[in-house]
Amino acid sequence: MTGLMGGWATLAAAGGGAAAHAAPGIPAPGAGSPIALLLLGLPLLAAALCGVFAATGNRSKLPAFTSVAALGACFGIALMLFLNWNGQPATARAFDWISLDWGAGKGQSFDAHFGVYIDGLTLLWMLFVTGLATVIALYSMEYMSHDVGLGYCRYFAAFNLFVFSMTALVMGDNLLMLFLGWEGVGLCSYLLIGYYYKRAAAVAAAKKAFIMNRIGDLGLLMGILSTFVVFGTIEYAPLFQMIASGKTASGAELASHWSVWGIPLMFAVGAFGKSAQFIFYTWLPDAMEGPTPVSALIHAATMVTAGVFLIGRLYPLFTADPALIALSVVAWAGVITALWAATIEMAIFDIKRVMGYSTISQLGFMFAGMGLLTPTGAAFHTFTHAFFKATLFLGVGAVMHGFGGQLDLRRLSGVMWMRGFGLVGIAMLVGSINLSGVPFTAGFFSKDVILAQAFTTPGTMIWGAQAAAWLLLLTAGMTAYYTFRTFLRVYVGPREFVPGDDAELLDLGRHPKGVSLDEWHAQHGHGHGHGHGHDDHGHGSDHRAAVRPDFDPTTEEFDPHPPGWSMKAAIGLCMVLSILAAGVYFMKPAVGNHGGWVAGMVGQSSAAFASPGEHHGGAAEHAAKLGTFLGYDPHKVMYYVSAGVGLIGILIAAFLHGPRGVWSLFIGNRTSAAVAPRADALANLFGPLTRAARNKYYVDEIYDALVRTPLRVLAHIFHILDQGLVDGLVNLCGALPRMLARSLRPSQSGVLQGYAVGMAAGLGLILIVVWVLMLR
Amino acid sequence: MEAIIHPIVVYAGLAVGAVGVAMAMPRPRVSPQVIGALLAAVGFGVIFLFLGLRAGRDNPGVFFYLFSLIGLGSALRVITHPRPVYAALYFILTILSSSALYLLMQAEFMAFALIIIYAGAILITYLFVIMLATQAPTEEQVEALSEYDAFSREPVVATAVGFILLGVLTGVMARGIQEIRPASGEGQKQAALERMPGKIIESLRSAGAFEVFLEPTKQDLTNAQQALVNWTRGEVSLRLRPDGGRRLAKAVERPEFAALFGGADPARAAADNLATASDADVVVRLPSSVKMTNIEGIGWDLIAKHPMALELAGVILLMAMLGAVVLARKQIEIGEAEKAQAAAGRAGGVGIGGGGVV
Amino acid sequence: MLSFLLIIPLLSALAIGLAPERASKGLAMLGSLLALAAGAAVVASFDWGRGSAFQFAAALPVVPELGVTLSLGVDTVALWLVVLTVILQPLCVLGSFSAITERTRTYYASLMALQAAMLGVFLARDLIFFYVCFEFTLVPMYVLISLYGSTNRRKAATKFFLYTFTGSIIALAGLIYVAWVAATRVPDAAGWTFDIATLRSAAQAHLSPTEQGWVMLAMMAGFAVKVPLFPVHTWLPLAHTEAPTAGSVILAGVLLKLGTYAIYRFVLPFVPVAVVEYAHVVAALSIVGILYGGLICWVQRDVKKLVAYSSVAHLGFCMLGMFALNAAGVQGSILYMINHGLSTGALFFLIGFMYERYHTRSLEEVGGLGSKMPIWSTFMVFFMLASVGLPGLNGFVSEFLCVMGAFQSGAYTLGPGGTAGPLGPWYAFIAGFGMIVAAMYLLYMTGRIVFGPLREPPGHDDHGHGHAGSHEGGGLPADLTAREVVVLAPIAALCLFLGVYPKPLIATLEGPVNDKVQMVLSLGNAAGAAPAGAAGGER
Amino acid sequence: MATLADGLHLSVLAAAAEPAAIAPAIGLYHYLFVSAALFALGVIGFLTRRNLIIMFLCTEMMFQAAGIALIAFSRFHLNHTGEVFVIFVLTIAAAEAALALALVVLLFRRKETLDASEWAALRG
Repeated sequence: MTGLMGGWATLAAAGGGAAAHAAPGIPAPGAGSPIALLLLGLPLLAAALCGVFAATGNRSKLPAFTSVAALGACFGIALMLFLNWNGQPATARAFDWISLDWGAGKGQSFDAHFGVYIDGLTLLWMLFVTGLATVIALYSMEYMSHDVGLGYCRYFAAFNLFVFSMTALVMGDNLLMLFLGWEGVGLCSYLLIGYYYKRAAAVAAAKKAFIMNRIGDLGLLMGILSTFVVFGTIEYAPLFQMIASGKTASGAELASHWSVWGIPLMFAVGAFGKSAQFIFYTWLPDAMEGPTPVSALIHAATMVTAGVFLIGRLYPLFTADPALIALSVVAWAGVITALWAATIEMAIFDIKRVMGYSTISQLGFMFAGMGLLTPTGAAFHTFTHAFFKATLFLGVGAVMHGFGGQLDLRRLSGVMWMRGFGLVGIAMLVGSINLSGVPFTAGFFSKDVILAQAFTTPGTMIWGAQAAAWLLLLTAGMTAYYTFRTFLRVYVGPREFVPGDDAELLDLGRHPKGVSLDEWHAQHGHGHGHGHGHDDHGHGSDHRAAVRPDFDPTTEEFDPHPPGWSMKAAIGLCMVLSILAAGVYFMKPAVGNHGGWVAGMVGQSSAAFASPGEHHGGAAEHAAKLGTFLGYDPHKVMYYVSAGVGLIGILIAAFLHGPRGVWSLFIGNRTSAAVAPRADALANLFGPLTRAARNKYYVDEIYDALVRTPLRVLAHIFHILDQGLVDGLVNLCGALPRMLARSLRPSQSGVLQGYAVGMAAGLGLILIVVWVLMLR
Repeated sequence: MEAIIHPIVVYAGLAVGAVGVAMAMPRPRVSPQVIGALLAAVGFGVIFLFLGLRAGRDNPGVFFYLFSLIGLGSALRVITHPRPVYAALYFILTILSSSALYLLMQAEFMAFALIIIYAGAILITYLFVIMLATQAPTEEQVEALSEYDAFSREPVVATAVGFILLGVLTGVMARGIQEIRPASGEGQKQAALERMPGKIIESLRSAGAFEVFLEPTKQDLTNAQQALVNWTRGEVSLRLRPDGGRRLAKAVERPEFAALFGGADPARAAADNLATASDADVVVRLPSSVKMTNIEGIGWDLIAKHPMALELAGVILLMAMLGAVVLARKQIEIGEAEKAQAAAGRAGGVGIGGGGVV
Repeated sequence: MLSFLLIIPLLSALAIGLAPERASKGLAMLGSLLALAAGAAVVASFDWGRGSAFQFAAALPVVPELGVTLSLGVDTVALWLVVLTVILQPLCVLGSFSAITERTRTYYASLMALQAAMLGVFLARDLIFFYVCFEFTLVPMYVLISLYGSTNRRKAATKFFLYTFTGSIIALAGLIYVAWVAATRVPDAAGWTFDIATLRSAAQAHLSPTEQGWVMLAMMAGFAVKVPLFPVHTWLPLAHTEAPTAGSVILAGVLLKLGTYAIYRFVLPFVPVAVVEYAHVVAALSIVGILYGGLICWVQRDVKKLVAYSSVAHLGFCMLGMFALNAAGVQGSILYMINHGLSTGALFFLIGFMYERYHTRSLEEVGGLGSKMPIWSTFMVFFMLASVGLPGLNGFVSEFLCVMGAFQSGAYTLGPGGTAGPLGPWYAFIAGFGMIVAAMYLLYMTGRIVFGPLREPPGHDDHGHGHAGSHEGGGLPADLTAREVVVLAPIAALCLFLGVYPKPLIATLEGPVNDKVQMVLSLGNAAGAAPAGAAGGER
Repeated sequence: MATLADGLHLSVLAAAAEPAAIAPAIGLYHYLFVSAALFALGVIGFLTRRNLIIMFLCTEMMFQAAGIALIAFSRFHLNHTGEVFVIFVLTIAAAEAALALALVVLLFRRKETLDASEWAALRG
């Protein structure tokens, strides 16, 4: 503990003499290695290869091997770039994408290249993105094996495309490139959430995710355009230099310019959309309709952290505002999101959704970290969260995979004790203690950086920082509670389960041909089985072998099938990585001398920022300037407090949900999977509140009533107007001559002589006119 | 208009004629055709009478009145006769009288062409078709007429329209022709002769002039056009044969040759002049018999001035022939029931028609 | 050189008309490929250094007394549109092989005649020639819709013809007025002329601002109907829905672009003062079109109608960019013409291919084809994304530039990245909602037709090759044939290429567009319609 | 021929010989009046008669009227153009007769009647 304290002290003691929130100048980028461009090319190539496999009707696991190889190579490249990196930003350019020129002056040309910008933030993100992508591709190799063939190719094509998009997002050297990746990850998320496209819920969730993201994207786009208009460029390097100079491109004082708070707010909207922050968050829980590896990679570890990355990338702009308006908004959005999602998690039963909301909540922590002026904390939390949340998701995925898609925590119990699931249980435990912030875990350190900074940041800089800090602390406790609630209910306790009825299972061929889904459900029935440690029939390792057309669901019982080697390897890897992630906190940072490796990486990036918690002078000044935590220096106290809060949460969880007699310390009272008397009583106590939380506080319904339904009604009105009024006017213009013609119609008798009379009379008339007018 | 005929007379005459024509139209019950015809004749007669009175010495003569009245009378009969065959026959009479009018106007070729083509060919075709399309009356209904032949359609309105048109036409024409002047002299009409060297040379040859003047070589014939420069004065310049002077001197003694030079004296003078200059041109006057006939004139006009129209007319005729063949060949697929229905409709409608074939 | 582009389609139309029925397919294919080759030859020999000049000029006086000349020429803008036309044509022919089995002669002859007319519009340097071609496009299109369309085709064809014709007559009045001004007010005018360049300078110099307003109104009346701009768009969904597949493709791909091209060619340079003054009105209508059209798409049951309405929304972006009157906007607008032609054309192809198999376009009756027609579905999703404007595909480049143009336009007070112009960031912001709406309706469409459980119309034989016999589209396999893939693949490749590397287009369009923008703004602002000194930014 | 023509007193020529005595073309007017009257009778016949064949006869009558007028003008102007046009009129009349009669036969075959008012498909 002393060592840790020392570490903290060094963190607190360091800092430059610069003004509190003036961004340190970012050096002009050097020439980067063009090898970095391979990070963009390889996944794209792999995606294209998967397309080729699909076209050639490949029915093997080749797409998976290709993907793992390509992504592994990417990770290697990222690692190599990191090892060869000199700490200075660098750029490498492939070719022009959109570049326009309409004058010679400043801001009269628009350039967006396919190019990469490498700095600490980029490398940090790339390392965990490619690393996790490789691991999860490995996991998917087995997880998706029920769908070998076209679907398999589709899955891995989208997967690779996602990595490409994420790379473009993170590594792009301009905002438009970021936008490319931004929309690209949205697309892949759409494709992968909707992977089980026959399921209406999946399709709806995919659509919702894409559209919600698009709303945020509009903010991002407006931000990009405003940036261009104000600064005359969207490339990072010149942009950062201009911001550092404190002037806009037209020479106005940046600090008093509208853009200094306006543009960050627009970007913040974009970030909220992508990272599922408050009011935009509803798509993320629904996104759990996708295959679990996708949830792990995209909707927990990487894509959703793009918002954090964006703010980190543009931190100079965010911090250029003397009033820090945008950061206050970001901080409060994060805090509210974290708290809001945590309350929902405590009530719901779907373990995958618990993980989804937990991701939202943790993203809230990251945003709060960004907003509360500790980009290091945010990035560190992103980093650790990526690993432990991936571990948790992969663990949940293994359960899902093994129990026919069962996700209800009231129908699963003691999974850890079932044959083949031990590793899963351990991994879940590791993930859970990380998430709960149990001391000495990676999650503990990263969360503490944020919490400590939250209490340190003065309210004069970030509006209501102290209140935010208290709320975050409360949320940390709730996090510990809901995490262990899930763990204690599902993984320990009496061994029981009800298998699910998921499409993933059905695709395994377990239900005989000719029996419809509904019939099969009816036969299979509920309460079908208390599974009991069956021998593995051998279909754990090869699912194709498990396809038995003669399988009769009425006579044969369901066997949970534990994960095979590749899933286990992936889970194990993730688990190890999430343990090891704690270690980076003790590595010597490249910049400064505290905060660990991540701090160094962040310090060598655009997000480099002298947090106000760092010492700027004597102790008196320090005390006067900084907030306190119940009168103590928060840096010192926070370890104990947050660890305590976490433990309280875990204790409550054990008290309410712990299985009876299993744990000697806490006498739990849960007797079976579904029955936990204390918890149920508590839930009943809160009655309507619980119900509201279980229904996600009806936010979807509110959106539906406030936005979707009115729009839909409006669209119908427009449609009717279009046909009635707009087209009606046109038709009226056509109808008037028609009416006139109709009135003249009887004159056409059809009898030949009728016309002849007219002709003769007309001739006479003309002659009369000629005679009278011309010849007289 | 007063210069030609007083308008009141014209309109009064036309009004009477109109009443007459209207009365003469075939009607179902009473059709006072005779009275109508008489009235019409009176109307037109009055107009012709006044026209003749005013014309004085320009009066076109009795044949004009005769044929005009025959033509108009038979035309009236064409439009009033309830039997198509008779109508067609009366129309032949109209054609005959109008060809007589052509003759009066010295259009001999057209007059006979009209009779041959119109009366001879076209009207006969009409008669055939009439006979083809009209059922012969059966034994019991000798006088049965088709309903559509028996009743005319809106006779009063049609007559009014027709006569208003006629009134306006006469008025306009009367006003219009005061502005135009007729061509003077025969020359205009004969102008085409200029371009007919063969005709000239033929006439000279028939007068025996070639013996004196020209070697009848091909070259001369082609040059003749140049030679005939002064045709409008009735003169033609010709080149003498080598020994022409001598021959001319001898020839002038013959009276018909002297006429060519406008008398014996000018001829002798010419002969004297030319006796020495053997290859000089002489100017001779064309013989009075050199005139284009009507048929030559039309032929020349047709070929020289309207070749394109002639070709087009040929094409039209060809097309008409083809069209007629195609149309008449077409078999109408008509169901028996439909036919019966059509017949019943007609029979039920009026009850007179001889539609009971089916 | 350019005359080949006109002669080849015309000759092949003639040849198709004369040749026996069974040869028409082949002749049409041959003709369109030859036209493509001619187009390629023009591209190859085009002098890209002088992109804003009209090249390969050729003139043939037709009525010298009236100054009517058959004069041709291309600049880069016209050239790329020509390229779009010649590329789409063979695909349209190829895509019709199985859809059109009766009266093929008339069909392919009309198709080729249509191509000649469209190329004529892009190549014309003479007003009368331009107008004749502009109007002549209606005739073959009318034939295509009224003979080969679906149930309501007569009404659709008539409406299409009358609506657009009425508009263009008004436009003609405006153009003739300009010609009259050129013939009478220009001091040393040598009688009447319809040369576009001459007319342009005459119009700029001799039309009063009030006159310019009226002339712009007249021209917009014609061209906006063709585009179609918001209140005058109602012919489009009907015509699109009823037209045969290739007809829809041509209609969306090229025919609509005649309107925008005409606006670029005539409205902007002829009446710059009025354009600067009324640009915000046009832009407002465009934005209304974007949102209104998009929302209507969202509630459509007929998938073809949905795509048709999406054209209204898309062309709204195109017009918005055009009237932003700056380099980004106008470039984006021109790129939009090309990109929309590709992606929407492909969508119409896809719907056509589906229709051949199911004989319905109702989203209620057909759906979830992802499992049954994977290739088709892949293409569908791809082109849907191109249409949504996903970065990396072509739609994004143009849409982004249009929105960026609108954003910059008039934003010169905000920073150096802004330009002179009549619009502003708010226009871009509101139009940006159109991008969300676009995602809404296109995902709605894809969600129903590609994803979800398989739904097929009753009576449809759902065993793989089940069309033989009972359906007239007989013999078509469940998924796309190789021929159909060949139709779609080039478009897909172009979409991808133009999305990733639009530089060839952007770089070549830069010259003419910058010249035009410069001219319009300087003339438009010289008359005091916009703040002085705004033109050209802070040069 | 010539003798026959010479033997008749030709008012047209007489008028030409002595211009503008009363009216320059009073002789012409006689013929034109006859032509107009014939034309009017043709029109009336066409309008009133319902038999298709008679109607065509009436049109032929109007051709006759035109022919007389043409010949009269030809004589008046002392050229052959008018006569040539009568040839064309004859041609057209013949062509028309051929086609019209073929049509009449066709129509008759279809409805077994010659009544023109039976054919009123153009009724609005």
